[in-house]
Amino acid sequence: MLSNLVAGGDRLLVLALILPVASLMLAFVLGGRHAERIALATLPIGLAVAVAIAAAVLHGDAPLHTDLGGWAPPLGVALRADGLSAIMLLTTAVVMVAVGLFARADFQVPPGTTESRAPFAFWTLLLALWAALNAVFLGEDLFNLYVALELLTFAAIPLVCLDGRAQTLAAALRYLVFALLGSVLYLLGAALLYGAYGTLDIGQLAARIGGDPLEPAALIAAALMTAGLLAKTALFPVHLWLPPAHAGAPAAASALLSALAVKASFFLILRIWFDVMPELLAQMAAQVLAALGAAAILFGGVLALRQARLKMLIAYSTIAQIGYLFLIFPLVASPETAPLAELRNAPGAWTGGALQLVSHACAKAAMFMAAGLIAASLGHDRIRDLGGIGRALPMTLFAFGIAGMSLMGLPPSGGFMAKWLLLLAAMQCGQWWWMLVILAGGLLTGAYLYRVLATALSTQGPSPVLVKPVDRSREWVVLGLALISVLLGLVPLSSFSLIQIGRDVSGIGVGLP
Amino acid sequence: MSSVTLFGLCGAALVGLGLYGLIVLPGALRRIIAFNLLGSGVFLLFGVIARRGGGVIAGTGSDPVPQALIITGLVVAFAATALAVALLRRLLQETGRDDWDEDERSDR
Amino acid sequence: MSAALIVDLGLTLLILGLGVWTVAARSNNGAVVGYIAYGLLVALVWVRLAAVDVALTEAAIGSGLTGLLLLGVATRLPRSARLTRPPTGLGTRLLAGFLSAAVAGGLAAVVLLLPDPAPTLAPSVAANLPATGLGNPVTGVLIAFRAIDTLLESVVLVFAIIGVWSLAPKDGWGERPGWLRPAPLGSALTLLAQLLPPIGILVGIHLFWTGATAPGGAFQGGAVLAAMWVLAMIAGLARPPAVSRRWLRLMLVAGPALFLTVGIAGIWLAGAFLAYPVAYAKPLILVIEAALTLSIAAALGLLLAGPPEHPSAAERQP
Amino acid sequence: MNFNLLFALALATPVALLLACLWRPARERMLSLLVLAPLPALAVALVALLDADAMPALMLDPGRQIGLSLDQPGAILLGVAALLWSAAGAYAATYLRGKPHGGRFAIFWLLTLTGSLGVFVAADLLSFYLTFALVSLAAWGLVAHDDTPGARRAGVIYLLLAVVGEVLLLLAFVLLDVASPGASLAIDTVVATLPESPWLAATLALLIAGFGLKAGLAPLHVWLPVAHPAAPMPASAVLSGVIVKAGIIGLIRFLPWDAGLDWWGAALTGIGLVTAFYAVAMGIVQSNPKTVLAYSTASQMGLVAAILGMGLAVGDREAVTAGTVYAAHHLLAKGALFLAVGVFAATARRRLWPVLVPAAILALGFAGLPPTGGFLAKLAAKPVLGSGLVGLLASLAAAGSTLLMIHFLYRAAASASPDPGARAAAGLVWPWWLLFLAALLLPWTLAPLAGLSPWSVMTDRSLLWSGLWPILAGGVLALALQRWGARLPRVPEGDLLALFTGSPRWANAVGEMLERTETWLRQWPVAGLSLLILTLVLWLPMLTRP
Repeated sequence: MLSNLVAGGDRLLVLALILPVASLMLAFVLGGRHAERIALATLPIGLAVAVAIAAAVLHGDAPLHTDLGGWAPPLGVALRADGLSAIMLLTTAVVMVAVGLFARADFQVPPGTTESRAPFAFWTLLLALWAALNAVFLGEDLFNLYVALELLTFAAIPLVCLDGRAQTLAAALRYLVFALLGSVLYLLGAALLYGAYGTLDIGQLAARIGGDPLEPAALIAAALMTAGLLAKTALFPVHLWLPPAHAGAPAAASALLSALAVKASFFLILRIWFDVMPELLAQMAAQVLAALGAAAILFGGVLALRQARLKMLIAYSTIAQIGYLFLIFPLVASPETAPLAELRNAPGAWTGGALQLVSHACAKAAMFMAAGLIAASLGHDRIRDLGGIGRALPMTLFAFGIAGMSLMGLPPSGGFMAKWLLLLAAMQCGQWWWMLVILAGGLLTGAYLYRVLATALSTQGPSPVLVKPVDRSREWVVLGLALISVLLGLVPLSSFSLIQIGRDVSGIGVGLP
Repeated sequence: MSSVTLFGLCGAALVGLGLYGLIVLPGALRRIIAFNLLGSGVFLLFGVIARRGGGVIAGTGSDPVPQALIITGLVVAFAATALAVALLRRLLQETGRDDWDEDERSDR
Repeated sequence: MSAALIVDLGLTLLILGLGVWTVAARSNNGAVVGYIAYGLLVALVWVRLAAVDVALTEAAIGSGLTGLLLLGVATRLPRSARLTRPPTGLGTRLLAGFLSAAVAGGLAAVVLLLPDPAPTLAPSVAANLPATGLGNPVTGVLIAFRAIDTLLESVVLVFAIIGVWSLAPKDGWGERPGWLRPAPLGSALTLLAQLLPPIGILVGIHLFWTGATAPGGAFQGGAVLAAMWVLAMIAGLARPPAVSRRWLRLMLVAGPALFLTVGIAGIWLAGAFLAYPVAYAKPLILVIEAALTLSIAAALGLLLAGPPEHPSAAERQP
Repeated sequence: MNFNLLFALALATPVALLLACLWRPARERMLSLLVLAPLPALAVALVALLDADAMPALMLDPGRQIGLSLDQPGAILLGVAALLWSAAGAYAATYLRGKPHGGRFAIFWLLTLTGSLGVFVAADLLSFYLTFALVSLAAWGLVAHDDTPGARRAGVIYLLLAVVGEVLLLLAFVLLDVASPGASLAIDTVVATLPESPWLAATLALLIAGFGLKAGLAPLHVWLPVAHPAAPMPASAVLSGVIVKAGIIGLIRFLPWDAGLDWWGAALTGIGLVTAFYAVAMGIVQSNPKTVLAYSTASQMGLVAAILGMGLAVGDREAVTAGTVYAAHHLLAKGALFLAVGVFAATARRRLWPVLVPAAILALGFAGLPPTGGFLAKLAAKPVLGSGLVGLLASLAAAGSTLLMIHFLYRAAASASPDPGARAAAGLVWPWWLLFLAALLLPWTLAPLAGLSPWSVMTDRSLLWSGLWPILAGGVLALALQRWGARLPRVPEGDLLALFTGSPRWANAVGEMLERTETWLRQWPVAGLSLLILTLVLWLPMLTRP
């Protein structure tokens, strides 16, 4: 059974790419109530495909690879799924399923109409976002990835302003133009790489670059692409678009955007730095990225602490959590990590970074959805006035709390394991200053969570008046996702070998000046 | 200096010009135009790269792969512009404003 | 210095001048008109760079349709907006100028330092083109070698349509798109409506001229068709269809759907997704091209037509 | 029954009760079940202490040695802790009956209980960190339970310091793991290689600070006198009795006992003795009996730290046993006294004597009154502390304890119910009596472990005298305090915290500054410029690479 999966791995990749596209077109044509039905029917199939890909990668202990149209790169375009891609595909599928189930109550065609705007847009865009994310995680060709990035932008922007308020329109427009600026910089870099090496295939580029000094075009290309992708990832200080966009969108959309959309561009930064030009990792530029990440952790944390609204708080928390991802750049590369790689068979920073990606995705989606439930039942999300919500919505608040626990890095959550591994790696590289940042970030996270939870658990004052009863099944969805983010920390570390497949991280940077 | 290099430098200058306009110009429309300038500078640079690698097939003097990519890119850029303009027109309709800079604090 | 170089130098200077004008122009309309002219000149540069397919696309989409879009919004902008807005500070402008110049300088240096001989895929394309039965290598790349990009790009247009439609104001859903109402005589739009047909004809002549060896591209063809449709709508000869129409949606996805279907069939018929069986490659490609042209024309036209609006919304338009 | 299964049940029982709390009817009745939750742990400890060869161990990840195990100090503390938890749970069921939010209290109680029992049995870094974090953070729910402004403030201060402690320990654990060459995370293994660690000084400093904070060593003791008075009575009992012991077991587990780190031992002893005296000085100017008890806890933990420090200095594992016995006695006696405070408050003044006398016996037990369990604890520590300066200081500290505890008895008697007919409910009285007896007698059963024979101890006059004179001295001091105590300055609860009253304003100013920065950064031109600068900053280092 598993061997069959490995043998048919290339078709699985194609399936992962075209399934959401085909569903999207079908939903677009049929419209109305069919859009929701088609999207919901796609969820389990997409999840199964993602699971199958992960199983095939794990069982075959090698990346899956396929040349589209039978044309091998550099002329053709290839798809590839290594361990990290498989994990991202799986995370995407899990979050999609949860958000899809959660959103049913919010995006139903009202009775008496055949089709209405918000449900039609939401369900088609959900599939669109899925297609875009899968294209990003599977792409092996830099231009193909550009198209995938644009797919992502086009799917994400309308989600931001789904409710049509002027504020969200402004947020969406700002997001769009800034994201487009990022895409153009990325495209410019890709063009220059083609000019220097005559191929856009990541594997071939890496082979042609080899150990040689980089072409001048490649250097500026790396800088341009990284900067462009940073703009789309909303790393401090180019995060201007994120708080209003993520906080203004409907809860289900915020969950998708915060948990998944920003991770796609980060994933491409990883691809460029680790797969195309690993030489970069041994340079000052890696320290620059980590320094920005550190600034994001501290700055985002303080700003989250000072927000008046729950969804804004969560949005700033995303800015802080993105910062952690950038700490891995100087920590994976340094030669001192080599002994670690031999010992543990898993460079800590790399595994920690991947764990952070996944656990933040689950936790943040759960938090946004929990905030959505709270806002829907209270009619507002002012943190000051959340008093007593712990009694009214105990399960929602519990889910919010344990998701927050994972963000804060309390054991035994996935966030704790991620931070533990990053701390170990920082110490092993002799770069202890990142440890202080990680810990300070944890303190700030704890502080802003305390603000929410202490208010919500308060017994003073009258019980909150619920304008709308909360749907128990939606609470279960949120709780399930939050539990996943916590349980990730209980998975024995040895089973994270999937993250390593297809990528020889341990060798990167060793022996470089 | 050849014409190709000249156009390459022109592309580089257009990128700079587009970046400048995108950053300093007030108002969404002007920024969208500047974005298009920036994009066309990028495409021009890519076209120069294509031209430098051309001249192999009779009848075409340019590497067809970048050409195809540029065509794809042009269509994507148009779609992006259309979405941006649609957002801008809706924003105008709702608020009468043509930018997204002001009123930051009201969301907080 | 050869005569060609002098012409190119002049072209470059003109383009840069127009570029500066679109950034520096005081009025929005001026900037848009400057941009349209700029786009036409860039199309000339593409011809000079031996990229005729790109030139066609640039003229039709980059300059024509984008220009229409921009004009459509420029005429609706309040004139007073510029006065109430504080201008960007001098320090910011200086810094932005310096940094943009630094990036441009870096790029210029890179252009001069590109490797020689330049790496290229042209020979590889030439060697594999016969397998597709096509004469135009650019089409070969678009439809065969990098078919996935083209497929995804036609899907991008569907995404964009969903995005634009999702902006429908209250009560607008299911109605006709509201932007392309017949324009009053003498406005900038009607002026353009009179200007554009000659360009469309020029494009047609070019297609006729190269048609024997090159089938032309779906994008160029679709763009020209879309432009004609838009002109017809502006002139009041056609009304945009309501977005709830099933046939309209089918038309929008016909191209990508057919492309996808043939691609999936390729898994069994030719051994790989998006591969064509050699014997039927050319007819299959032509069918796909035809469907894509139709879908692209519909999508581009509808992107210009904007989100659906309740008919009564016309009075509220600023 | 399989012993390992019982061992697993020790932690699984409170977790199962916690899960049951998800069901509303179970949650509402959970208070009356709290008494049962620690019983399997008590059984495990008893079996392990009776049969020293049967120490259980459960490995979840054998490769990295992640799991639970028990040793003698762990078993002693686990047993007495389970006893206190059980008695306090029974007390809580009566104390909180009819008051709102009992379900929430039960949830936090069970969470804290799980972590508190877990720290005594965790065998590896990660399990220890998990359980330690659980006991530290969940106890916030007990401290802040009353939800009055005072309780909320106490909760914030408690949580802030607890999280700071977590951070210090996390750093220490990372240093431990990095310095250890193998994959094993077992505490024994990583601590064994600690003396060769290049970061020995940093690790020890972090460990002592982190665990010292939890144990209440000065100057990080400030949370104790704030948190204890705020919490409900049974919660104060477990806070002061068990939760501070998480710090002690941490020191016992993580300090390298065989290395003979004389300087570090001296430092720990010094900190301990300073705490012992400083807490007495701060305690005698307090008026709330619970605050006085909290300062007494800090003082007593100072003595435990002094004992451990002496052992650390010379590489003597006897100190661990002595410290464990001392801590075990304190755990029971302090828990009992906190329960007694609740009984006092519910008892009319004229009926006070039956409670006050046993309370006085326990209170003076901290000073080593023969023949209480406290006397034995002091005797066990005597060889470790020696007869030199440290031994003398420890005896003087016992005099200080006497003074503090007599002050406590006065304050407690003054807190008796003004209602002349008031009588404490049976559900409050019997747990207190149970703990009283346990604190009095149980240490004697531990005497053989500390190498003492009860009979010979009780017949040695010089030993009896050495236990009695600090009490007499303390009594004289107490008379002096009665006479002149009113002249002493009042010190607010949490003494040193008063230095930080201005810090919220500072934090706010920093926050406002960052908010303004954010508004500026999010302007479009600024963000655009940032992106360009970022591009150049990424590009230029690449160019200048040699």
